[in-house]
Amino acid sequence: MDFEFTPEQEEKREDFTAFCKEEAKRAPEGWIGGMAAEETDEGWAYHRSVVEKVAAKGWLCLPWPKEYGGQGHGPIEQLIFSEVAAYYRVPAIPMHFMTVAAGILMYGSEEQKKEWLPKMARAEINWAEGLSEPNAGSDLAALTTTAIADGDDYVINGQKVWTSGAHRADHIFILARTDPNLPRHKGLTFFVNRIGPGIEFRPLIFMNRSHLYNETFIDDFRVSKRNIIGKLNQGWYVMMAGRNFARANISLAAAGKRDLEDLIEYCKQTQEGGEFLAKKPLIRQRLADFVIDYEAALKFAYHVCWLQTKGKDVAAEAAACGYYANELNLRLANTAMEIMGLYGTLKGGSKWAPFCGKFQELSQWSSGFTIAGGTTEIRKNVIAWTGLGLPRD
Amino acid sequence: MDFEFTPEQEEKREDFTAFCKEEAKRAPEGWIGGMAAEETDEGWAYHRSVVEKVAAKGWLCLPWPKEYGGQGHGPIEQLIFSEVAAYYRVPAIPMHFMTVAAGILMYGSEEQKKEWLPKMARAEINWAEGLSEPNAGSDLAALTTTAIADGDDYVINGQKVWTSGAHRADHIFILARTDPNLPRHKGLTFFVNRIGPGIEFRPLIFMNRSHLYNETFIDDFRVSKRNIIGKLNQGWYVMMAGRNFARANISLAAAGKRDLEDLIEYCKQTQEGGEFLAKKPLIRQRLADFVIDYEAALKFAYHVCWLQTKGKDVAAEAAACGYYANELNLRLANTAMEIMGLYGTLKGGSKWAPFCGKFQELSQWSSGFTIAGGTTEIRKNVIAWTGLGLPRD
Amino acid sequence: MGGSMNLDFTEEQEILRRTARDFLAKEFPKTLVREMEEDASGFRADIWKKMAELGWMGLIVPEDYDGIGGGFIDLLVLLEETGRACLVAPFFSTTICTFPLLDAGSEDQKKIFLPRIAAGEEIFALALTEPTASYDAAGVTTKATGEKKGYLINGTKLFVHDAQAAHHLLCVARTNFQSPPEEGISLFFVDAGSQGLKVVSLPTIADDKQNEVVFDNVLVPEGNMIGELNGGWPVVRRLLERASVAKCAEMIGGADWVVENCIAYAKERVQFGKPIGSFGIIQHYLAQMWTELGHARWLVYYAGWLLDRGLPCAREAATAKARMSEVYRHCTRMGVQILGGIGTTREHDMGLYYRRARQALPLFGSPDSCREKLAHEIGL
Amino acid sequence: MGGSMNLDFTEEQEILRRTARDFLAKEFPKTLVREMEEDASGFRADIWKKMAELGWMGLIVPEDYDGIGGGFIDLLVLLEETGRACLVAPFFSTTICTFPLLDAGSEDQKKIFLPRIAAGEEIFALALTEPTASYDAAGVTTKATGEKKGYLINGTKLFVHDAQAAHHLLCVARTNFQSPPEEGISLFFVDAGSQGLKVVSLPTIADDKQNEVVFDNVLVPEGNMIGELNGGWPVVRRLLERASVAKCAEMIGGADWVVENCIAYAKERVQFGKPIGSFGIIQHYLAQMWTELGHARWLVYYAGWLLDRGLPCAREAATAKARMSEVYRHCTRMGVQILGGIGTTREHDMGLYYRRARQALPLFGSPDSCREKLAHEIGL
Repeated sequence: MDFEFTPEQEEKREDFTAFCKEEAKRAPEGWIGGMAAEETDEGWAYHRSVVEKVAAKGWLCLPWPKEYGGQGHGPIEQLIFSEVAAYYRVPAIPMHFMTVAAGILMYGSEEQKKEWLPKMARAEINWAEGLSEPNAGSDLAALTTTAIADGDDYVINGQKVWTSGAHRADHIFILARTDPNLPRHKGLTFFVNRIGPGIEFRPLIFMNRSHLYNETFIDDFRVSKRNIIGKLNQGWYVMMAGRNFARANISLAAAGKRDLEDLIEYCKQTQEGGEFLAKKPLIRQRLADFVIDYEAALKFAYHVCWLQTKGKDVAAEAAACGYYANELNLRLANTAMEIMGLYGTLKGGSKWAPFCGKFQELSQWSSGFTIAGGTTEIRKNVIAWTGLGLPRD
Repeated sequence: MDFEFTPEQEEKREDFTAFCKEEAKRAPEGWIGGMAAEETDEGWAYHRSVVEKVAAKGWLCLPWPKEYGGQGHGPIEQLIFSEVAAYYRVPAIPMHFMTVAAGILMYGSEEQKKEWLPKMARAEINWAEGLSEPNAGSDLAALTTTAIADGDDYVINGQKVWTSGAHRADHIFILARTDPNLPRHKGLTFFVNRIGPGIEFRPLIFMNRSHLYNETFIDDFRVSKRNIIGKLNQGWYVMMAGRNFARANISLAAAGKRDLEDLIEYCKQTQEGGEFLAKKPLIRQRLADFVIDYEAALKFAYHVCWLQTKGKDVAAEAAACGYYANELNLRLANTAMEIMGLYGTLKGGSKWAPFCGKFQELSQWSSGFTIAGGTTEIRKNVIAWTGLGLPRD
Repeated sequence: MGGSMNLDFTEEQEILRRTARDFLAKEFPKTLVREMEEDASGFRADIWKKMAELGWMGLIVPEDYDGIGGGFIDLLVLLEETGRACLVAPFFSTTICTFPLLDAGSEDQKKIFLPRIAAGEEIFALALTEPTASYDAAGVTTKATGEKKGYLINGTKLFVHDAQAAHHLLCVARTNFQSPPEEGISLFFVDAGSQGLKVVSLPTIADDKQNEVVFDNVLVPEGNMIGELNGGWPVVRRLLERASVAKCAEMIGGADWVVENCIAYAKERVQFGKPIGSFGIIQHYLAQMWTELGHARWLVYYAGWLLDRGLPCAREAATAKARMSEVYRHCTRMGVQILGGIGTTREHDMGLYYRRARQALPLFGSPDSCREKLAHEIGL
Repeated sequence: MGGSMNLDFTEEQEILRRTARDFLAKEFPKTLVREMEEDASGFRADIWKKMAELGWMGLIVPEDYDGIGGGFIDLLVLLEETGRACLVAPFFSTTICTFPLLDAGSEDQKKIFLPRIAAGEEIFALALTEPTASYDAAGVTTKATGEKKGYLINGTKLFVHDAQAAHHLLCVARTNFQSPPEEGISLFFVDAGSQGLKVVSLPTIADDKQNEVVFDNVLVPEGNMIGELNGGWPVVRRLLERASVAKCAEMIGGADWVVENCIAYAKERVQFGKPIGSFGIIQHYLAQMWTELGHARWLVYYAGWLLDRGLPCAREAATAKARMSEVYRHCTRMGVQILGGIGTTREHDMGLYYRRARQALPLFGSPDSCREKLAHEIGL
């Protein structure tokens, strides 16, 4: 057992760190991390400018084969990059990038890989996600959006929801039902396409007034058969490949760790009743417990990644990684607000708001992150079924 | 809304308190409460001597009609007595007394009430419980012990488990299947009888070495038809009447409150690193939080009892009362051990063990009390189904 | 005297509740709540007038001063309903400022203000907290210095609810820096139009109209002092006890809404071919929320009853506020979780409660500070 | 030098694990665990001998002293297995007392003791804690005073594991009361048969053979000092770091058993016509236990790796002990709950783990004290 990285990995980490530290300086005022990228024009411009630099350095696709624009590194290098970028809150990886890339890498045809991956590696695509529907959330396989063959195309009709970032996107991936007679998971197909006529978005405003999510109305949207990833009716597995990858995301814990460090700094510098918060035993205990939690979350993410390098199926581990970090971040945000007391509820825009109101924003965002992309409950189910072999009922 | 008791109730509370304070002085060394009554001869003798005095005062059956040996008081008076006795850890109420009494009062014939209740009021009966079976725990309705009519009797065969206190008991109540063709809950009958030939007990030793529970082997045990409480095949409802009553038991919270007060006293008198534990902010917070919890549990128990005085169905409230207090007591025991550090794990028998090792015993007992008589999970189900009207599946 | 235990609300209280619920459902729907969240004034004159007509602002004002003469439990009932409705109005602020007038106001002050409050013609805001962000006497550093013409007040108040809408501020100021803080504080009502007074709004998670209020040589006549010189803190302490229990009542109302709506949603929302309320996990979440709220509720009612009777309540108010704050926070967190995505949006009402629960937690005493107070009260 | 990340155990470690698991399954079944819980000696000579033959006591002893020369991770692997098996033996005690000998023992001492330890001929017990019940230097008040013939030790040690079986006690004593405690402590090995030494057993929740050890003018020769006069505390501190991480490994082994057996039980036990493992509640309980244990485990391995490399580990040892203690406690609590009644009895093995988890929690640092240490280490 060896926790030390290779000299090459350490070198890469230093490169990533130097880059991200520099880019972080350019962040708009009150920047709280990637979830703010889509919200404002300023945030979006920042995101795009960072992503273009990252793409130019080849860091978007470190572990891809070189023929598709990748660098031929291992998953560990990719993880280090995700960790560093998230820690510095640099919006370095486009939304849904990992999900789509994993689907194409695992299920795409050679032709599709050559068509899509280099463009993605160059950060030329901004994806919107067309998975959930009003009546297919946790139960995604209940989706009713249909795709019907018509010549060389499929014609898609239906409604999607939680289409995050759609208002900034130029492409969309859609999971649609291509065979209503097959069992629920088996009749779905995974489409990718440029957004065009037949797709309309309506903003779905988050509780903190942010615009990240949308509803998507799909009306006779035509997609060429060439743009089916994987086989017809194999869409569920293409989607799961991406989701499992996304679930192991170390960025949750890395971003939270940085937020914790901000809170620690606040406690060191803030007095209450003549005593620094950091000297109060109760607060010391709480902060130390979070330090432990983030240490555990990061170590566990490396463990998951290590298993991936060995080709192990990590569906359960990835689910554990994801729900643990999401629940942790939510707890951190709520505890930070509590420690900050009356100041903790102030929003940005006031000089009195610590960290421009970051923690109260996080307490709202995080309440969504324990839901989005697989609720805590669904992830625990995945662990129970896939990891522990418990019966599905 | 008025939280004040009537002058009569206050007077009764003073009587109960004076009595219990006095009786508490006679407790054997290291006495930790009612669960220890059956374990040793000394504990059993103490229990019996208290119970006889309580019976003589008429306090076992305060709310029963006078014709059956009761006092014609309300449920509030009964609750006050339970609270005071539990708080002083006086084993004043025989095990299963409330359960059987509730079943007989609600479902017994006039003849049965006259036969059984006065004897119970005089504390002449020590009950053993014949409900759970090895394959019918949380799913009690799965029980397979059979009772088959034979002349004026039923002949009972099967195996029971968790027969608490059986080795001190002279009577037993048994839920047995009298009609295997009816739906599961509907084919059960509730029998009461003196323990006799055909009943054998085997000790089932608790993890802390205590002998409270037993296995019971029933082999052609004959019970007269006269000893069926309620109608044939109505046993489930007779049993539930008792269980619901038992679930509202305030003694859980009252006993725990007293344990908390012991812990508080310990923290006031014990130094660690030159500082009294009670002055440490972390410990102050924990103790205060428990004070809040016990205050809430006691107030809620009175609320449940108040609803009962109005004739409301309190199945959900009683379940909430029970699981809340049981979980609370378990947390208290574990926290107390933690606060006591290395001393917390010492068992009685050493001069170094605080409170004769009470809290580590409680941490073991309490792990059983979140299971016995309805697990926390089953109680939450009852709340969901009965109280919130959620579908049973 | 001896009581007669009764854990029901009175018939009159039930009527008050029903009336309030109907009124708010009709006059203050959630669409209006959203509108008022964006509205800087935090105040709708027409609705305020109707609330006055219903007797709400006069609820705790004695009949001699044109009020209803209700008790504290009556107030709790009403606040449960305003909490359930997410009412945006300076009602809470005005009500808690009424207590010091009742407790310590001169007959003249009462005669001037109480009828006007009851009539909805006077809005009050409590200017107590400061950048020290504490509810202790030591946290008050704003000073009022005696001059010929009255008192000159200087200092900065922070987290002042409804100052933007108030006719008068109830300002808590230090009048003696030599004595311990508890013995050197006085109360003043300050005309909101006074020279030197500056009000700057503070955006918050709950959009609940907090403000920074700067007193820059604000002159107030001597007659504006409420109660005795340097005798203000005991009055504030009693105000805070009542405010914290009153805030709990708002939280009960909000939490009731959350639990009820989650149950309803769990019965309707179908996933995996069944209502999600048939899944054990959702059942246990809801059973726990219901149980925790059911327990916390009685801590609040008990504290309210003590206040109603004028009995000491420091311990019980701290107990109620510590627990109810955490239960409300947890209920809303689980509420969002049970609803899933839709609960995180501005299109659903759940977020209103989620945000308010987080706002209510530190107000009038955080759980930590309440537990510490309780620890002190029980002699730890 | 540069590493090469690898989160697997080595082939040799996997063999060590399998061998240990097989050996313990065969030689130390749970029936024997129960027997040994009632046995005052805490010690079975025949099994101890076989353990020595397997090289366990010599695992961390260098080859020059007839040991195996294994590293700290090797030890963790073995302790996971002893923890899983609930081994009752003075193995942990002897092993942690081996560290000071390695760190600070003279060549003579090493030559005498290490081969005997490796051969299973020497049982050691750590006499560190006292009625002060703390792991700080200030908690050590037992004094050793220099005399002509050696040192006279006086004081009471408490919570001393395995003193009843030990040939020697490793006694931590104050040799200078003028200096700060960290600079006035020395280590002695004390013959268990010494005059003036009294050992009284302390019954515990885990039946883990703790003792009160009274030193009443116990004379030890000067040559029995390990390391420098007054230089003992840094040695003890390093011992404690390793002991706390080692204790975590035992807990991992126990928790693994609990999770595995609960999963197996959940698949077999039928209630309401289905295996209870098909109910969402049970699934979520188990998923959470598995996740928490999975996370805590890596804190322990990381700390173990630092110790293996001889790197500073104060922060990481505290991190691991704080978290693993709580995870084990929670796992065993849920383990009993999932099993229901049978899990609370002496007939089922779950209770063995439930009791051990509660015993392990305060040993070598409670979660609170570990978090406080961590807070200190990160500059709070």
